[in-house]
Amino acid sequence: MLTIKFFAVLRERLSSDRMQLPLEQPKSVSEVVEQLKQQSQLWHKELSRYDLLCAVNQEFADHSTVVKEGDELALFPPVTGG
Amino acid sequence: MLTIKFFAVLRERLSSDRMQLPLEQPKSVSEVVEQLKQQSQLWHKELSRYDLLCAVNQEFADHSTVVKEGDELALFPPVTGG
Amino acid sequence: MLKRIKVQTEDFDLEAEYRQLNDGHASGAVVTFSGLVRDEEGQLLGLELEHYPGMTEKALSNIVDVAKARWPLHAVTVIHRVGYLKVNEQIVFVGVASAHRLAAFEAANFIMDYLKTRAPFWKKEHSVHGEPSWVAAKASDQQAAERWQE
Amino acid sequence: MLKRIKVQTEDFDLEAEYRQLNDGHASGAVVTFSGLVRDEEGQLLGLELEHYPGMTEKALSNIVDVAKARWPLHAVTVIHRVGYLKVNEQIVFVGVASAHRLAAFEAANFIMDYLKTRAPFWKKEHSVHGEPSWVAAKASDQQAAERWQE
Repeated sequence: MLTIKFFAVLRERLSSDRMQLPLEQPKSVSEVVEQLKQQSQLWHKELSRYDLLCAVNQEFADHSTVVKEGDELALFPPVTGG
Repeated sequence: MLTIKFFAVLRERLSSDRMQLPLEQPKSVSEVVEQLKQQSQLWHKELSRYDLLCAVNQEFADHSTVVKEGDELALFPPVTGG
Repeated sequence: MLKRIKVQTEDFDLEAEYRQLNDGHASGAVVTFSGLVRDEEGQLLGLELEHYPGMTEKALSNIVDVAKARWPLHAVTVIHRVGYLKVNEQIVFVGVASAHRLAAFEAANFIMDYLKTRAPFWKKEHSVHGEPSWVAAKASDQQAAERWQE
Repeated sequence: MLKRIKVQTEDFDLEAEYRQLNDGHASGAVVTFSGLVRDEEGQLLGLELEHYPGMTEKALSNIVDVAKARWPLHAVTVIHRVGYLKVNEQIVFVGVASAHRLAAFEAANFIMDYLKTRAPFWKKEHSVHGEPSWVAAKASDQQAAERWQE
């Protein structure tokens, strides 16, 4: 399973803070995102934002980063702390 | 009279923290310094330091600044506060 | 180097943090930055701070390590509050102790710039009118962070 | 802008100064710099700080005015101690409050650079061996001040 976490406006709009996704083989983050977009028009819209950021296993990652079974993927908008 | 103040190492070496100098007409700071140098070999040596700074009426000034009757001239080495 | 990273709901105390930065030896130079919830002409009530538990402290710790590799530092403390913060409350603290004034200034400035763009925090504004809304990232924050890349 | 300049023998309290910088309104960003007498590997006992009474406060005030003209600042405090200061004691405090983080950092940094080269203070070191000696001005301080000239 791949654990996927959502934060901030994405978490709110998707009404989901985390989900589990079966992962038969390693995939890039963008492939995972494309798969998630198929869930509904809403998910398609929200996950299509140009500035979608991601972290893999709690480190910032690129959309080309490959995730595998047991990994934690997080999707979120640009950060605004400080 | 021109009031002249000395600070830090200059004050110590000249054994003087202030003096009064009769001033018949306005003079540049460097002219005043030249005059002071005539007092003794010690004064000549101490006032010949290349990095001698000055303030006129409590504002940083150049050696070309003109001082007149009633002014306060201060002579000192580079500052080292902070 | 002493490194202290805290992500907490509680407020922090500048004097206590300053004392800890100086603990043991006088570094010569201590720079602190405190970020507060700004009163936007009476329009803002407060901010909700969300973060990514697990990743947040790691991200802050990485940022401090980058600073440490770049400047000679004795001690660094980073505190970031989360949860609901009212106007005038403290949000973030960065404290840096070094033997060198410029190193302390630059490292604190750098840590704040990186924190703003590379630590998983998100702000939601609660104002006197309308629904709460998520704060948009600022291009100026991104530019501020980029100036440290040589 | 609130401007507070103090030249004093007494110590100062970071927390109290911080509170005064924030008094009335939250500026968003507060940067403080504290300079302490550094323990030079146990060789130094303390510093004697001489200044030019009458000129000193004026010079500090001028420096703050230059900063104010250059950055949007809400409040600035500068405190410089004089007299004999032992190792680990605080010498100087600069606090700047602004709506803008970068303005607060730059103004505090600028004020320290100018203070080091344009305020009439002189330090004399008392060490464990030998006669007390006057500290020589550093070329690096001069260079640090010059980088603000556009």
